[in-house]
Amino acid sequence: GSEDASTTDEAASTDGPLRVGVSPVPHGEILEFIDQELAADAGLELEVVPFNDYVQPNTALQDGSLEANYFQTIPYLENFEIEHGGEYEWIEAVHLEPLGLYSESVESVDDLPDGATIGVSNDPANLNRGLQLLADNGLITLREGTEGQATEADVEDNPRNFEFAPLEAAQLAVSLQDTDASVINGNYAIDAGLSPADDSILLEEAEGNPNANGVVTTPALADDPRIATLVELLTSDDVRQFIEENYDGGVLPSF
Amino acid sequence: MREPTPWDRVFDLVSAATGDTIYMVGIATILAALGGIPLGVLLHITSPTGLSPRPVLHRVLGVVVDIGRSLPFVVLLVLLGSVTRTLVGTTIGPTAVIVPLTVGAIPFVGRLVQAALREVNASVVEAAITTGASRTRMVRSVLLREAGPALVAAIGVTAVTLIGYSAMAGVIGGGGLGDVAIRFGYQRNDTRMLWASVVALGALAWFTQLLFDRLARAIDRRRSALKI
Amino acid sequence: MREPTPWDRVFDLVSAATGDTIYMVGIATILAALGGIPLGVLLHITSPTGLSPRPVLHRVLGVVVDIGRSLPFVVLLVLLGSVTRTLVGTTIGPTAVIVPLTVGAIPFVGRLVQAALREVNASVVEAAITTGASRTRMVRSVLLREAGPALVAAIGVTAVTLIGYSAMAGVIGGGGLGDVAIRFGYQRNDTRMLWASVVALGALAWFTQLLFDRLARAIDRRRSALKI
Amino acid sequence: MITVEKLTKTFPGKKGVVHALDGVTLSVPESTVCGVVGPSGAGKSTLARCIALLEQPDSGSITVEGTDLVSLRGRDLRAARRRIGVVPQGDSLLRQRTAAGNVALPLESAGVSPAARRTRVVELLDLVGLTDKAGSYPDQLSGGQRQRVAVARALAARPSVLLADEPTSALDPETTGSVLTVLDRVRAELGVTVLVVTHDMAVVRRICDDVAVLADGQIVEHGKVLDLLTVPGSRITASLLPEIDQAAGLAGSAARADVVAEVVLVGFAAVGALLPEAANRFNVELAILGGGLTRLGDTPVARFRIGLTGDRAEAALAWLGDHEATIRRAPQEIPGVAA
Amino acid sequence: MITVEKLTKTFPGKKGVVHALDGVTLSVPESTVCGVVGPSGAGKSTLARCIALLEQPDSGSITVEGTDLVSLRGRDLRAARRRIGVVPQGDSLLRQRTAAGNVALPLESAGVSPAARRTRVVELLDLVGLTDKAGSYPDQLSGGQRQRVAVARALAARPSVLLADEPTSALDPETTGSVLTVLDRVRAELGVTVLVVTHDMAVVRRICDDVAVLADGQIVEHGKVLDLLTVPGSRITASLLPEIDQAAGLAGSAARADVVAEVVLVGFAAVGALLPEAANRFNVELAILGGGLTRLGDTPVARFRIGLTGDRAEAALAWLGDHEATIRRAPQEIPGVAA
Ligand SMILES: Nc1ncnc2c1ncn2[C@@H]1O[C@H](COP(=O)(O)OP(=O)(O)OP(=O)(O)O)[C@@H](O)[C@H]1O
Ligand SMILES: Nc1ncnc2c1ncn2[C@@H]1O[C@H](COP(=O)(O)OP(=O)(O)OP(=O)(O)O)[C@@H](O)[C@H]1O
Ligand SMILES: [Mg+2]
Ligand SMILES: [Mg+2]
Repeated sequence: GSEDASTTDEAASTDGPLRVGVSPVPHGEILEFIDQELAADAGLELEVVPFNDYVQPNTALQDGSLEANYFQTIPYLENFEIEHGGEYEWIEAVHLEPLGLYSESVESVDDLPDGATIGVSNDPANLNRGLQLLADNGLITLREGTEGQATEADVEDNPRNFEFAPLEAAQLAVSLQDTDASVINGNYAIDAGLSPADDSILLEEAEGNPNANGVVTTPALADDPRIATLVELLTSDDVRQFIEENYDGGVLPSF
Repeated sequence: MREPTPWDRVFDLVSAATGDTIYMVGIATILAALGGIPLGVLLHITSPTGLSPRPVLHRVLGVVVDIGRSLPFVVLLVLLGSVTRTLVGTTIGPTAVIVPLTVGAIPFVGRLVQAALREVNASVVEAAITTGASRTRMVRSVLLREAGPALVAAIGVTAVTLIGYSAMAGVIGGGGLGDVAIRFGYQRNDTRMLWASVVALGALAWFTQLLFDRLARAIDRRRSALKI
Repeated sequence: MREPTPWDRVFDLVSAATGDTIYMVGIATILAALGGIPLGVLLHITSPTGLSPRPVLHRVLGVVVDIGRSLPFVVLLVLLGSVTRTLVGTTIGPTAVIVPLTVGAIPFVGRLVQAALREVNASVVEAAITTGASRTRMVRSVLLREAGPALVAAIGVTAVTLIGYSAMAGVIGGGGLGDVAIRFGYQRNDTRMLWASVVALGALAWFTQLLFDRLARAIDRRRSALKI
Repeated sequence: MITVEKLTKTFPGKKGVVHALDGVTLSVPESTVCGVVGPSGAGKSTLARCIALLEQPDSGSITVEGTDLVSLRGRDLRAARRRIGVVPQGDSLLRQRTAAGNVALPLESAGVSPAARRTRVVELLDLVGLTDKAGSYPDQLSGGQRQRVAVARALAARPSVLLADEPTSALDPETTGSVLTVLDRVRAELGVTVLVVTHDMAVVRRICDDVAVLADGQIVEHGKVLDLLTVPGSRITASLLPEIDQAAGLAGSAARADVVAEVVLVGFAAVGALLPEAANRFNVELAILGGGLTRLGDTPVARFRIGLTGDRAEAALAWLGDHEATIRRAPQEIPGVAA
Repeated sequence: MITVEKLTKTFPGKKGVVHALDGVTLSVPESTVCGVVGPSGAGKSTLARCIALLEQPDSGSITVEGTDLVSLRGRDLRAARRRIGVVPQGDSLLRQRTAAGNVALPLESAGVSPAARRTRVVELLDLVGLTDKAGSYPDQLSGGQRQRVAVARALAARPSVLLADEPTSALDPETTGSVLTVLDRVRAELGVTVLVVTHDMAVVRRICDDVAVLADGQIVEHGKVLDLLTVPGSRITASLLPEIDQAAGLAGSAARADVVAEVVLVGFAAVGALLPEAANRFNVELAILGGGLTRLGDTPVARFRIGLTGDRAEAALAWLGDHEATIRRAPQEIPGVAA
């Protein structure tokens, strides 16, 4: 390490276990699978640190408490760099949790009443994605220049006067009956007993979707062999099989 | 780096959120007091040192209360989902927040009330008992009255704790200052929003505490020791 | 629907998480007591009814304390980021959680301690003052000793509140029972995990409360009123 | 009527158990005032607290007006409590209620209407001389004022039995007098049975019909106050009668006297004129060396130490003995000591 | 030496301010015991609390051993407090400390070593007769035991000034006697200046050199106890001397007497033999209608109400007046009332 104490990656170790910050679901579960089934054979010592938060895994990476994280999308990372600063290195996309619009009261978007309440995630990444999904389907338009960081305040054109209820991502599925429709992450939809393929009334395109979740590290560690090993394992067939078996379409491999 | 949020927008958001917080915390505090004081009384009088010990009831109550106090907000939220829906018709929004907030605060108030009642002077309680007062009267006219200032302090502690706790309202779209601080100040790293909401939170908490301090002192008929 | 988590895995996870919670809450409670009791003493003695009123100091302390109590956990986390790193070398994991947990609990303990000290009998305090006791002795040998049982109760309330509050540990990868309940029970809708962790949380809270109740009663030299 | 039988009460202590009450049997007939006296720590308060059901006795029975108190529960117990007024030893006022509020408490317990309550409270505060302190809180009252509030409170619901534990300990003689008058009146007018724990012999002299002496948890003497006066060696007599001071100087006068004796005189005639008459009749010099005159209830009682000098000193003393005086011959003081 | 000058203290009350002390000037010389008496609510405790610096007076000065207390702050104030022992009225023991722990508190404040502390505590508890209660907590003690602990605590650090507010109010006469002996001894042996608030005239008689009578916040009488006896119309005399009971029956004897008078006799000779001698010398019938003999400090003092019957009754009375007796003629009782 450098003598300069202000160097942000000073504490990041170049040996020892690879500490990876993750969101618990599904990222954490995928890494746990790797840790238990694959890591030893690949000579990788892994430490999975689950975060119930979307800021800390980045700041912890920046301050050297982690060597990598796996919870975010490229748009989120870009936006995070603008808002919080810091230097990050996107390594590889792993999976997509296709967002879908679900409803208990209507069968299709067209049936949504005027002034319907639509539940959206309250974290910046998923909120932006959810609004984008609605915009892509022509339900609303978003203000110019808000790409990647749109909030409900950035809705420009809202012909059907939808009301947006920002809720915690996991809460969206739980409180589906209290909204007319909600934009829900694939994994949470599945855990709530919804099938993204059958039950959604709108679903994100998997192909060409920029919102794949991937591995991020700092520039200093970009060439760390352990990270290369991790990425190799994450994009292995074993993981693909694990994802397909466990997430029923709520999580799609992006490799 | 992004443009800072204009001050007038900061002001609008924070003042709306302050209103939400006051609404949620205010009602939750009142309800928590209404529920927590009887609960605390029950905990106290059934305890081994209470007016009419009921070991089994006391233990059962204790277990329920302690589980209630130890549950994370979102877990409470999930467990109370259907209750909340029955009571307020929805599980989202500021009004829905009040339910788990209150349910979480009731056992908390209960324990504080129990602790306050435990401090009531035994001689005074005994003197009242000799008047042949019924249990209800003992509780209302003696225990609660003698512990009055301590009870007000306990409710004050609860109110301020709920102000901090109400940040969890964001989970179900309840808004409020804590949610603004988290979503804008923290997640978006919007320093203006962060500090504005922190200042508003602090001011609200400080004012609440001041109010309850004053109230406790106003109803206290005891003299305080001299100053040295 | 997915297969339910096998019981042995539930057990492993929950028992590991219980260990984490005990670790985090245990240390945070001790540190909060160590910091909160002096703070509460200061709040009490500088108050208008205290031993040596210092209105300005009291007000400044009050503001700091109340802001501290009203801040959402993650905001505290951010504000304390560099402190945490300096103290424990990392900002993540159970040890790092202890810092914001403690800092959040200190003002809470402070207010509870202040409330407990306010209940110490004025005549007794005055009698001690006439012995020419120094302020330090007044605090240590008189105020804290006379309020002993109430202080133990206050620390007990804090410990149980921290058990619930430590669910926030998940934000920085601290783990623990609350985090398990949220991640598995809430986010994954895993009923077994939910209930297992809720039971563990409740048991821990109940046991903690019992411990502090017993301790408070054990050190209390006053008699309690008769039963009716 | 209060009947206490074989009452024992022990407290756990560091050095073995403390026998606060050790087989106490006592009965206080209807409308009488029984004083309980005895040294500090004798068990007086414990006895009063047991009868007030503030202490669970280890064994023994307590009957008040024919009801066995120990077995009562719930509503019956509370009803029994309402018939027993209690003035506890030490501070016992609700500190968050005014003097008036404290006095009102038993009335509230008894379900008296607010209007009747107010009237009664005013009446009681007047009785104990605290009309102008009705709105004061205990912490704004002096020690004696607080004690009078406690007395008023105990009397509020017109109990038929009153247990008063040192009800005048914080009062000056004058205020004590007026409080005793109040107690005496409730006994006389309402037939209240009173058990009063006190260390003040003036209280016993003024209002007690009976007196019981407790020592180490046991009753060592018990009976009608006037009867006890003539019991030889009675401890209570010694303290009920005027003190005889062993003043060093007076011992000199005693040494000069031919005969020194203590005389106890009971009743109007005896107290009035017996001594000077004896002096005149036998032409002896009679010096009063100590003692004095007091009153037990309405009966004047005197105890004097007298020194008789003269040829017929012995005859004078014998004459006194024949005329309603109880004589106890004192051992003559040793002159050497009497410098 | 305690000097209090023009001390006033008011408390806010519902019905205007309460003048608890209204220009009190008092001084207690070195090594004397000054009693403060007066009716309940007179301001006695307020005075003691002001001198103990437990109450901030509205105006006036308080000087103890030459130091103006009111102006003291911080370390000096605490040092001054350590020289002043205080027995507050009512309960004041730390309830979470044993009797021994309570007595040790002033020693801790004074920085006495643990070993010396233990010795002194044992000594003090022995002095107040509570050796076997050393390890008991206040709630395990009787009222009188608690009071004795408070006395022991006040004496622990060998103060040079002692303020005792009703130190024997919960004690029986015997225990009172032993506590007074303790106070008397510290005065005699250590030269402690004592201010004792009391309602018990026996305390004044036993140990007070001076006495001050407070009423409504003002000192209405003040002086040496023995001097006050001969001041005409002195209130304190009335209560210090044996009571003269207006027993209805004795009024009958009074009616039969030619002359009825109160005589106060001070000193050995007078008390000893003056009355019988007068009866003999003037051949009058002398009936003692009331009063008695007591002791102020070491001096015997008597007050009798006498009835003289005989031709030379007036002459006898005059003779008494000439021979060290203070005579106050009593208005003859109206016979009609004296049935
Ligand atoms: N709760 C208790 N625990 C232990 N000992 C106790 C308790 N209460 C009383 N005692 C002891 O029992 C004895 C009798 O106490 P009690 O209060 O009846 O005395 P008392 O006659 O009222 O004395 P006093 O005149 O001093 O009030 C005392 O020695 C006292 O120390
Ligand atoms: N804190 C207070 N607030 C209001 N009035 C008070 C306060 N303290 C004392 N008083 C009043 O001041 C007067 C004097 O009280 P103090 O306690 O000095 O009387 P005391 O002579 O000691 O009487 P006692 O013999 O009954 O103890 C009383 O009328 C009392 O009601
Ligand atoms: Mg007693
Ligand atoms: Mg007083």
